[in-house]
Amino acid sequence: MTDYLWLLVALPLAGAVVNLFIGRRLGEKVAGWFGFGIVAAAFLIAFFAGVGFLGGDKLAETVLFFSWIPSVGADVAFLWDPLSVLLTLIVTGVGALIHLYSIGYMHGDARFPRFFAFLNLFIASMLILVLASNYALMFVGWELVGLSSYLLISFWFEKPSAAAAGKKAFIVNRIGDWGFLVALMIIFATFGTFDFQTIFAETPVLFGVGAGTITAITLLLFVGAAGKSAQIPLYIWLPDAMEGPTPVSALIHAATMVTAGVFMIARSAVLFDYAPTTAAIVAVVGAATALLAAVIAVAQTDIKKVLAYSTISQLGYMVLAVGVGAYSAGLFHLTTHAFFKALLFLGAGSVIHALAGEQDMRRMGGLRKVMPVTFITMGIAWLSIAGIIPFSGFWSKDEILAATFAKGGWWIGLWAIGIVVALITAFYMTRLFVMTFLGDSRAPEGVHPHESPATMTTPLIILAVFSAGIGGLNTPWQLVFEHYLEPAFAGVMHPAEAEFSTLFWLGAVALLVAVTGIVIAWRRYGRAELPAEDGSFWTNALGAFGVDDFYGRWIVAPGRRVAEWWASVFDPKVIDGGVHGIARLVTGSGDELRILQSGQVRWYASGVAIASVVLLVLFLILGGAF
Amino acid sequence: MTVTVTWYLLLGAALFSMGVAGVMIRRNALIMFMSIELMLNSVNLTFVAISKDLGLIEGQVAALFVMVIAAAEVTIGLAIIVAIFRKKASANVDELAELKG
Amino acid sequence: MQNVAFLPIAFEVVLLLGALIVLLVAVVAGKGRHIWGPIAGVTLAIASAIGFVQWREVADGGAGLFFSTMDVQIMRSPMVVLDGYSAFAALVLGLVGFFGLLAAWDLVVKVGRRGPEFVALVLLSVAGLHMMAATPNLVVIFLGLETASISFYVLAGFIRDDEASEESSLKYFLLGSLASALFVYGVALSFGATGGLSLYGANSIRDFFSSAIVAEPGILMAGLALMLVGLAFKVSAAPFHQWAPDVYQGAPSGAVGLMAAGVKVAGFAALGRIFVGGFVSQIDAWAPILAIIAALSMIVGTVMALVQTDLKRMLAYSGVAHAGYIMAALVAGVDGIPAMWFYVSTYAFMVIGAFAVVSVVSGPASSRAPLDDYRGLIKRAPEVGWLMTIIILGMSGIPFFAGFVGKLFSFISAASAQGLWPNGSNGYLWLVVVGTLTTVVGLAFYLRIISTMFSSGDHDDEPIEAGLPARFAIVISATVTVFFGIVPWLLLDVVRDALPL
Amino acid sequence: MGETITFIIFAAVAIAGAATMLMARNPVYSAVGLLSTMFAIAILYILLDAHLVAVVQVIIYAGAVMTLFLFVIMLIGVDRPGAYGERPLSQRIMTGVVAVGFFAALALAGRQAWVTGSSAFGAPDLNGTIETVADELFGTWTIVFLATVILLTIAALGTIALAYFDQDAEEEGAS
Amino acid sequence: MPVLTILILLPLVGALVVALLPTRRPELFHPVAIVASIPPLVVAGYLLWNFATGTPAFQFGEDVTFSGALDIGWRVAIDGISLFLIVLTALLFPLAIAASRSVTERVKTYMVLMLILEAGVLGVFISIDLLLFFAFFEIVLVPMYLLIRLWGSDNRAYASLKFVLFTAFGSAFLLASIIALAVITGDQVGLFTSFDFRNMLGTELSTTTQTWLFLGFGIAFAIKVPIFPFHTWLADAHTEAPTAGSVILAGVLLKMGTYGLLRFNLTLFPQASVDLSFWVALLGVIGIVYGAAVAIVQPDIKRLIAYSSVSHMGFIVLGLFAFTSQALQGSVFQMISHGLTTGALFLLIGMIYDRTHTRRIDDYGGLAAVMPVYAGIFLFSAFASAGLPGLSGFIGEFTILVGSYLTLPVLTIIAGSGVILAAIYLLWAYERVFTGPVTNPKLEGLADLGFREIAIMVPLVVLIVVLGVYPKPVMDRIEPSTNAILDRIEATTGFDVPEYGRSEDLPNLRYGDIERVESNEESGDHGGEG
Repeated sequence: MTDYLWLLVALPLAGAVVNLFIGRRLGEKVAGWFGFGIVAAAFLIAFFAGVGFLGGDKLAETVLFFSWIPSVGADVAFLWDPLSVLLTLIVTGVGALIHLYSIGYMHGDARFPRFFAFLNLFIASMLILVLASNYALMFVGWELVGLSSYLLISFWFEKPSAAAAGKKAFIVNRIGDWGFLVALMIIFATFGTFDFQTIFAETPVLFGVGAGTITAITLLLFVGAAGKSAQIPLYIWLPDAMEGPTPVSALIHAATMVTAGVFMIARSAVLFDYAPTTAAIVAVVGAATALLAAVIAVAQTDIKKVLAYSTISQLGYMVLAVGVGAYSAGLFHLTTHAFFKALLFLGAGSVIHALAGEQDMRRMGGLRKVMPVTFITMGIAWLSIAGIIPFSGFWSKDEILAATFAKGGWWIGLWAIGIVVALITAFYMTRLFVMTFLGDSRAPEGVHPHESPATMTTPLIILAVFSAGIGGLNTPWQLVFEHYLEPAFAGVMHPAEAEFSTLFWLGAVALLVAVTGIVIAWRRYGRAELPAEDGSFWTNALGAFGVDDFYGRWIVAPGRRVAEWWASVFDPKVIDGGVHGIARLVTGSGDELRILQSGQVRWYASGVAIASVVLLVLFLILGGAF
Repeated sequence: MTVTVTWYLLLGAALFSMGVAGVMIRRNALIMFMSIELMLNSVNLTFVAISKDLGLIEGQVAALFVMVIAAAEVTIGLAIIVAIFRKKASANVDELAELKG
Repeated sequence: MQNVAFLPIAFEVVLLLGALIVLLVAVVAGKGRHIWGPIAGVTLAIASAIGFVQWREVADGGAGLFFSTMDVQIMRSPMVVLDGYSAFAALVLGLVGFFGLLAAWDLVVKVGRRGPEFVALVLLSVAGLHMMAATPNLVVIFLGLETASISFYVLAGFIRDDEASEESSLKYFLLGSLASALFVYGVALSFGATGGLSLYGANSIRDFFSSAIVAEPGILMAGLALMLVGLAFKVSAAPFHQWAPDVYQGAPSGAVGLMAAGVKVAGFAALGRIFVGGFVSQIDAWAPILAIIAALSMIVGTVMALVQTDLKRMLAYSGVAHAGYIMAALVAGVDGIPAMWFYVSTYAFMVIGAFAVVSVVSGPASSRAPLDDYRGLIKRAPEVGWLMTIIILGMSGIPFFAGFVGKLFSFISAASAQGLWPNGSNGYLWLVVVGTLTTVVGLAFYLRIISTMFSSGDHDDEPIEAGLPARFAIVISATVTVFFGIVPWLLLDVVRDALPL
Repeated sequence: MGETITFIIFAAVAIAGAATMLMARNPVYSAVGLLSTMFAIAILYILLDAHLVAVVQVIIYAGAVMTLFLFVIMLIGVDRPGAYGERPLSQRIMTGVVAVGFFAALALAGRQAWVTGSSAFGAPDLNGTIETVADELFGTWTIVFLATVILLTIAALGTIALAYFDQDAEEEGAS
Repeated sequence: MPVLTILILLPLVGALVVALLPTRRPELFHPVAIVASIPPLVVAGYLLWNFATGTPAFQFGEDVTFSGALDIGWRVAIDGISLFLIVLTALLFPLAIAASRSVTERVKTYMVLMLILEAGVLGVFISIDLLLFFAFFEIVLVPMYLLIRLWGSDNRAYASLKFVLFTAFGSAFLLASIIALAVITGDQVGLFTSFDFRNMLGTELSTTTQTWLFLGFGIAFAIKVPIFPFHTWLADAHTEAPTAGSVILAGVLLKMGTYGLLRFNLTLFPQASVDLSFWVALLGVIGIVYGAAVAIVQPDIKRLIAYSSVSHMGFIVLGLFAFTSQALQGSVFQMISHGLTTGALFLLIGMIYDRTHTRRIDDYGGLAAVMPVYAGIFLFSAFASAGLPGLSGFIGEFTILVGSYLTLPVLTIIAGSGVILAAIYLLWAYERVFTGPVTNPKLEGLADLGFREIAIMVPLVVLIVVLGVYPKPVMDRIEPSTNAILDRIEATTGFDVPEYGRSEDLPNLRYGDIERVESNEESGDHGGEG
């Protein structure tokens, strides 16, 4: 089956090309369904090629296509192992659903085919990222997803804000990529190759735990991860990215791309194992991000912004997990999150669609009657993310917290943060849910909400099913998921295991916290008129604590000033100034000499005479007459 | 003390230098020209003195040739000066300085 | 035997006869009709042919010293030398005269009844120029120098109703005579020091150096210094250059090309003959000074040309710079002679062409050629404009044009010369660097000329008609520039044999 | 001894004449000064046994050249006040310095020669009589002698070209 | 068959043909010129096809010595480094000429100059005689000067002169150094001088001499590249030059500098190169950051791209002086890639300039809505230039960075930041020009790219993708040559080159050896080609 793996990338790429060039002629229908079909096909291929791993009897294999940059030993090759299979399935699966959804959502858009072209391009890039068998190729995917996210965020480029958001996303990602790039340099300088398996095999041979080189590599890798997965301090691009069409937010900025960082850390698990310092930093950053984002999310009024910050916060969880060393837990949360967050976004999209583009929750409400499907599916997602048993979110989040707690020592502090975040999450998600669906409609006049078409609701339903049920894959009773992933983490030391009783009351605490959050929020927003949300906390949180302005004032502006000075002073005044100075010197001396050229014969004669005397003297000196 | 060639050479040198000075200091084209003639004379003196010293007749022949050349120079020179005088009614070279720079 | 004895002086004889015939014909047939023009042309052609014959003769081993008579008793010192050096000089000077006359033809027509004098003067001056290269005797070199100079004084002042012309004539005359006097005084002193007037032959300067060690270098050095002054003046090398711009500007444009080219060729021929041919044993004394003069000329010439607004002055100053480049070749002694010949011969053609263009555009008798007159030349006279572009590129030392090759060879000579100063090890590399740098600065004004010709001016719609002779001269000049730029070794293989005896 | 005295006298005369030429405000005086210098030099030639040269010197220079000069001076006119005004002091000083420097350089150049120079005029006693010179001139130097033809032709032509005015030449020149 | 001679001759013949066209048929000039620029491309293809992989030896060599004593000759040959630069040149010129539709006055002159320029540039890349190299290196100035001076925009007089004087100033030292080296070499091989590259490789030089000569060569190439403090001519020249001029300048002429550094400085003066490598690389890195930073704030789109060239060339310089196999290959590859991407960008700018006659970024906005195809290609080129993986720009920069880190870690890490800056200036420029609402009424109703213009862009786009996805064939041909240079450096100096990725040792040839020399002894008949 792996012989056909190249199709995984080739198909979406082909879809992108076709839609880009002849999509207009194909027409909306064909283009849309074509785009969807392609991804669905990819999903099936991946499924059949990867199904063997479920039994655990299939071994990871590397599929080499061709040698890419020989001098650095970078090949175009896929590593086909449980980890890549999992991600491939998520990407293609969720991707396919979102393609389907987009057919309805983007209906009537002027550049409909181009949208699907970009979506396909993204799928291809993402698959390159997850399937790569070496860091170089991974970096390719890494950047290409950045490209497609740029294209999709600024899809409605007529909106300056959209264009700016896309640019911001790409540039901030590039900052992270720089870290990744430097990490690659060190990796090559250390191992002389980029191939995962070689590197992971040699690490234990060459280094002991805590080796400086590895720490450096992992830290830089994490800079990259922080960029992609929107961690402190590079998370600022994600909220703006909501300028893109909602399906994009769902697919790229919730389900798949943003989790690339987590995936990459998981991929490099061996390295991170040998760099406990980095791991700790990763965990701390993750926790901090989760907390900060959650707090900010509380005050947001734009439905998509809330989801954006909640995404950041959830990513924080995942990063915390991988930092702790609970890779499978992190990936599990990644999986569940992919479903319920995609669902949330699509639901939100459906709502926005219904309200003709209205995104402010304060003008929503009472939608449960008019759009039941959306209401129910989103309800499931809400409970899931809030961490209510038995929905998937509960299991994955709980596992992370448990792993953190189990590490003991100061890690307990991180666990506490996690719990707090859980509380806040429950709170703001409830806030969102209540404000949107319950109460009476606050919709502006003339807007008549309606349920979305089948192309949009179908994905909602499917995702809802998964969000509800998938948690069962990895309960403390049977860790199907973890066992499935085991071969991918061969040679990685297992995270500390807490015994069952601990797990139990940990889970209980988490559940309790979640419920508390829900109750508080419900009591606060469950009434007819909304509570006034002014006061320094609300405004600051709404403004994301002015982090953007901070960057603007202390990083961007000074940089601009330096560049301006170089461009307007150093180049023309200093360098060219010097050059012109020389030129003036030459011509100036010419003008001086002109004065000697007075036209006076006697003067010339004197010149000749004087020169002759000088020559006489010179000759006498050189001739040894003196 | 007997007169050695040295004396003649020194005299020649002196006259030549005075010629140089004349060219440098006089403003009248004619007198500048005279100074040049003076220089040529001192050259001849030098030639002859040396030919006497070394017993080589060539020196004197050379002197003769220099005279011939000087003569030719004079005719042309005076012709030029006269021609210019026709226009400017002056042999003052300082007034001939429109070509410069 | 007889013809061999005649051949060495044939060049001068033919030119003298030619001049006399011209005058005769002018008297007989009347000055109005220009039939004497072709006569002069033929004469010069024959002269160059003689140069060629001499070259072959030398190639067949006919080189040698020649005396006034075959009478053995009085064969004291040789008066004529026939060697590759003189033969090549004859060839070049003949051609220079020929094309110089072509370039000057418009002027000849303009001066009307005084045309015959002009032509005759040209012929005789060429003879004088060649004397400087074809004799071993210092006095005769002086004679030739004066012969040429005097006729050039006249040519410079040929336009009598133009005060500028008169002025340049007088300046040229006074300063030139001064330089001549200095030169001949140098001759006298070196005669005193070495007891020889002849460079080669019996009891010559060469013998003196080969036999005796110089007991009293002082007088010798003074002699060398003064001779150098005289010749440096003639080739307008700094700091003896100041006459050149004024004279070239004042003199009628038609004649300047000939004057500039001829005097450079002969001047350097004499310089090479005396210093390399005769006083080569003193090279340690004169080479460094030659280098200094060369460097000065390059710098002064370039910098001054940069600030000129008049094309004639610009070219004059560039001539100063070129004098420097050529002189750089001579610091290498005899190794530099081929480079000198290559440079000076190609430069002669370039300068003739350039001034031919000047006389076409600004008028043959003009004494001024403001650069603005050349705006839009490429439109007004495309052919002339493009040829001028080629010539200018040649002068500026752009590769694949003769000027570059000339510079290259002379730089190579300078670099390979064993200089004693500033330090012995690396030749005159400092001179080479000065040369290359001034070449770059020079680009600034050469390109200014070109871009002026290309940029559009006020009179673009008025085409300029170039007379046939002038155009021919320009074409030849450009052709030489390109041809020897692309296949330099054709000329290089020749000049390699054009060494002094 | 007498020779020495003669030399000194006429050397002095020559210098004085040159000085006159240099200083005199009136070009006529300058001409006369130069004339006397030339006579003095002629005498010195005789002291040097260069009789022919001496004669030629008198004939050509004193006879022809200086006459020409005087003629031209007269033609141009002597008295044009201001035309020969004094040079500013600075220039005179500069000139003096240069001239003296020139002389000094030459004197130094010849230093050894001046001192070690042969006590009296050296070996073969040379007599610049007509025949000796003629021998040389028409023997060794014949060609050169002939070559002067070119020079003289040029001189003639040049004078014509420059000074010979006729009506239509004027017109053409003016055209 | 003297292929390379033919390669040089073809454009000249073409120029002649164009020059001889009747003046009263102006409509012919442009098409004929385009046609005339195709044959060199064909020959280049022939070279590419018949180039023997896996050997560092020079190929297609010709050796005709003109003057024995001076040892000057028509010595041409190519190795893996020059091969692709030739192909690049032969490719860019037809495109540049085809893009010159907007030239309306003195068309004939323009086309003739372009073709002469092509011959000159090709000559630079094939010469292995130092004098020949210098001649070509210098002659290129003339047509370029005239192109800028006559067909440039407002400030052309200043820009063109600045261009010439800057470059020629460098060449002054280059010529002096070449002569000095030739004299020294001549002494050692018993000739008067020798300009033969192969002889020069064998010359024994003291370290001081090496250093001086290195600087002499170096400054010429540094100005051409341009390396940091010498870069100011570039902005003006690029900005004022006509479209084709900018394309050729950025695409090919700058490469003459890096090519010279690689071909001559590294091989002739290995010791000096090693001693000075850090400082040169430092200047390169300064150039990367400085150029990028200045590009960010340029109000003029052409200036912006010009400064981006400074930045990109900085990468090449860094790679050259890191002395690792990867970095060297990367540098050579980056030369080609930069030629393609920047060429594409300048072509595109030219196309829009023909429509709007403004280069000010502020005059634009929302163009993507008006000219979608144009916007797409522009964005593509921009990302290619920003080194997006999968496109050619990435391969070069990536290999350079990875390779340079082995020997110059700190500098390389700083250089990496250039990646960020590139994204900033390109995307910001794109944002301001193409996105947002259409503000400037002049932009409404602009025609999108026509068939001709798209046809011009397609080859570049395709090549950028192909080289980005499958660079191996190119790398395989570059590697032997670059490794041979490294081996030489290793052998002549104590420097030890990191072995990573160095392929198995190559056929044992002294660097500079020529395989398949087609030498014919009768002198002169080849001279005409110069």
